[in-house]
Amino acid sequence: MKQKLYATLDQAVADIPDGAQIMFGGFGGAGFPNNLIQALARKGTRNITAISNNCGTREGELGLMFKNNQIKHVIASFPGPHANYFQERFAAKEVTLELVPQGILCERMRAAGAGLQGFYTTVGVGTEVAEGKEERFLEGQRCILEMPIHADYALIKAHKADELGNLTYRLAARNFNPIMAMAAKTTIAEVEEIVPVGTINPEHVMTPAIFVHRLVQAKGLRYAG
Amino acid sequence: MKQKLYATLDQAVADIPDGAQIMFGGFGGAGFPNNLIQALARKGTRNITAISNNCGTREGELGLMFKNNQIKHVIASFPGPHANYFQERFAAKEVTLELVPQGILCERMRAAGAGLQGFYTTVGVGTEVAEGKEERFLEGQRCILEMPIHADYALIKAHKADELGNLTYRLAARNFNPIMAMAAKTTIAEVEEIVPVGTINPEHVMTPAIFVHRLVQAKGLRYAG
Amino acid sequence: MPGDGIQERVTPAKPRLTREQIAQRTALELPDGGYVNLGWGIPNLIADYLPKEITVYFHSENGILGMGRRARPGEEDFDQVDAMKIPVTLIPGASFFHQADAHLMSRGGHLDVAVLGGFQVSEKGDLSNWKIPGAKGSGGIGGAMDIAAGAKTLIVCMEHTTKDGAPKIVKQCTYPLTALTCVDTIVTDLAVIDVKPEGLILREVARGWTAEEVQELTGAPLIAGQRIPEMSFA
Amino acid sequence: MPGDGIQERVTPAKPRLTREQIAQRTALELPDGGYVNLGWGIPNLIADYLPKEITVYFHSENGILGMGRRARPGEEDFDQVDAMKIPVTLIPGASFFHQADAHLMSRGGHLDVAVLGGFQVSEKGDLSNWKIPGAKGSGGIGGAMDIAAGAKTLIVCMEHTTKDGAPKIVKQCTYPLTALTCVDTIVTDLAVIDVKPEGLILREVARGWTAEEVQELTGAPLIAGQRIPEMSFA
Repeated sequence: MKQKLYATLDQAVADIPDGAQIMFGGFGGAGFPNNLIQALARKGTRNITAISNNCGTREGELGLMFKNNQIKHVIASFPGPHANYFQERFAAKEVTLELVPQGILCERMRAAGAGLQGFYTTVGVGTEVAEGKEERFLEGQRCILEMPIHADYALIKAHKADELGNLTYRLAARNFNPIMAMAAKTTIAEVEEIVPVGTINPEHVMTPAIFVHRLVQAKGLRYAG
Repeated sequence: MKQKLYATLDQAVADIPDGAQIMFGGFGGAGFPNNLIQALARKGTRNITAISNNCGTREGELGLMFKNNQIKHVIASFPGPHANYFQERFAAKEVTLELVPQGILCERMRAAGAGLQGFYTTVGVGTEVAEGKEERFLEGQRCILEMPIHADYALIKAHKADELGNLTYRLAARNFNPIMAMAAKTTIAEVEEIVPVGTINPEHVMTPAIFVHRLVQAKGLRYAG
Repeated sequence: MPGDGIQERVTPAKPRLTREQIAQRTALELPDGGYVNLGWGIPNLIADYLPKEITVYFHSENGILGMGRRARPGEEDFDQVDAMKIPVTLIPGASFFHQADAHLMSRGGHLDVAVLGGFQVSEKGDLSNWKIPGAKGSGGIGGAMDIAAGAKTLIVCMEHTTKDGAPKIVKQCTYPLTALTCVDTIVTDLAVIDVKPEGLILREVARGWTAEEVQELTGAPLIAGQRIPEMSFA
Repeated sequence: MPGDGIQERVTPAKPRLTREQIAQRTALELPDGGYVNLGWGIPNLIADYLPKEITVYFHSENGILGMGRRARPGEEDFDQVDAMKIPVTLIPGASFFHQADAHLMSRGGHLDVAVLGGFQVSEKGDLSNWKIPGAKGSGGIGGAMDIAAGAKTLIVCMEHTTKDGAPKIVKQCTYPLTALTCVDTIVTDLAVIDVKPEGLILREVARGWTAEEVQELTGAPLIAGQRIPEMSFA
């Protein structure tokens, strides 16, 4: 049986090729796969399309990827005022950006995970977000068509995992991680603790193992902003 | 502050009018709001549009509603071979039926809860389910447009609740209940146990209180089929 | 009479409400037992002014319902932050969930009230609050568009005019839009205004200000009754 | 030679595989560590024939991953039932979730293998498995359409012919459809057949049957190599 547990962070990201489309979990300093991001920096994968709520905090979180010029396109909701490496690359036109409302970012990723081919929403109607998108009336409301966002890889952060890949998250560190785990072809989770199979209550599993393809244990490395 | 806790089952359903569109949780004998269904039978609400995976097991579960001729239209995935009261009414054309694939039933309810106005899916393409529905190609695949299913009320069953309405479910009794709770204007939950506020771990809440409008404690009453 | 006693011309020196007072006034709009999201800026000050006798369940779009006060030094847990990255406490009965569910609550009409900051509000209730034209950088949307589209009641808190004195309540928004016809009530440093199908209803004015003075600083017509009450704080 | 030794005409009396043998043969198609959904009918017998050395995580569309064997008398918990309403056990590492997530797993391509029963399969891999034309009652779809649309690999287990001897593998389905071009492999009481872009590939035949005999009972052309192996059970 294929093992999901990887010995090192570098092994867990070793096959991520140039040009990959990658989701990165985390919000507000919580639930970021910082250790995997550092491994991806060491690996040096380039021309990444990144899907992430924000674009890092200085060198922290996704910031390192922009500092190293590894990302060519971002789909994000709120790049952020402290994402200075992103903002420099963006101003220099070295990175392109698609801005997406935060909830619609979640739904577009979930649609990919759920095998849906698009959905209609009132969010963004009449705004820049609607530009170039199909618009129509449904249920008496002006709506735009939003398409799924797929990914080759999702890099996520969880609190505990069993060796099968069942995950739990701490507090608000859950955020985007369970959604991204559903949406990517290959989900790689860094977790603080690996626990024996059978010790996570089946009712309390937050990401079932079916969505997790690689696991690696890693502690610490938080950027408080 | 408005109290969610009702003293009796009958009070909890007392205002459900004739013609209401109502979701009923439960699957395979688990997680059915049987006590609320009996209260609704006593109340005698008629011309109900029911949204439910199945149509009861003889007199059990939703069966009582069909026996009493309280339902005029059903949106269901699998009415079931033991739903004899439904099948009789259906054969006599006293009840109409919209058959929906089970996962699409979930997604259409979720879309209502999530404020989405419709979605595209490959499920049902080329089948009876696609009849009368818009079809188009998206992401290189033949898709049909599916619309949200809203409801005036959801009758659901949970295991524990605090008085604010945070819910947990036992094992596979979760099934449709959390989705229906999101999709209805008024969600009424029968629960086996009411626990003090603060005793459910915030990480283990399965339906957050925002989705629950009425609570009533009720034990027992299971139809094993 | 409150609000109509002073008739002299508006001058820049005439005192307006502070940001904290705008927050304090807005706090009174929140219903007991309501589920409420507070956006960045002035709205984020509101929780401090909640009347003691009511309980409000604060929603954070990163996946918390039932936020309490901010964490004190030493009690911070950086896995328990609000949408502004600030460590918060919980009240009893709180819950955590993923972001798809968090925004489902916003967009799906489950929040009783959302309070957002604003750059411009139009007389139809259109809101611009995410990007200033010509500003440097990428800008960012965050959860505002989902919240504006979905909340049962949307309140916008903002100063009545820009620093240059230009009205922020306008006939048509000229800044990039957040959502169309979404605003229900505007609370500013000069007035409380309800957006209704018939137009902008001036509900209250700040102490020392008249309806006419407020109208002069407003870019769209206000509908004012005979006597406009003074903005109340309790 | 296995599978080509018998040349006489097919007669009704000639032994075919039992339903249990179809299940036993299909069990060999399941990958170690795979996530698998088993439908009603013959597929539901497969779990009993899983080779000892492999672990499969069985998915139930009512919200379980990691189902074990059925509960024995006395250990039933009626809150822990499978999609057929039958109380089941769990294996270590199981999890529960709501039905939207359960079907997301099916439809979103997360299941490695799904095994469904079938009334008809066309040469293009279209499946009919939910309604017999003219049958009494409402019929019911259940999870089959989501599963058929989404599984990475879809296996159909069924008898090769109807009770009247009519082929169930056909050029075009005449029964109400479940999904188009969804079937990858068909396991019957006579053969294992792969559905490929070039046509139906006869991979194995039941002991005592020839490719020609199987073809006679099949409503669409089979592509058969020189020597077709006998259906294996280990």
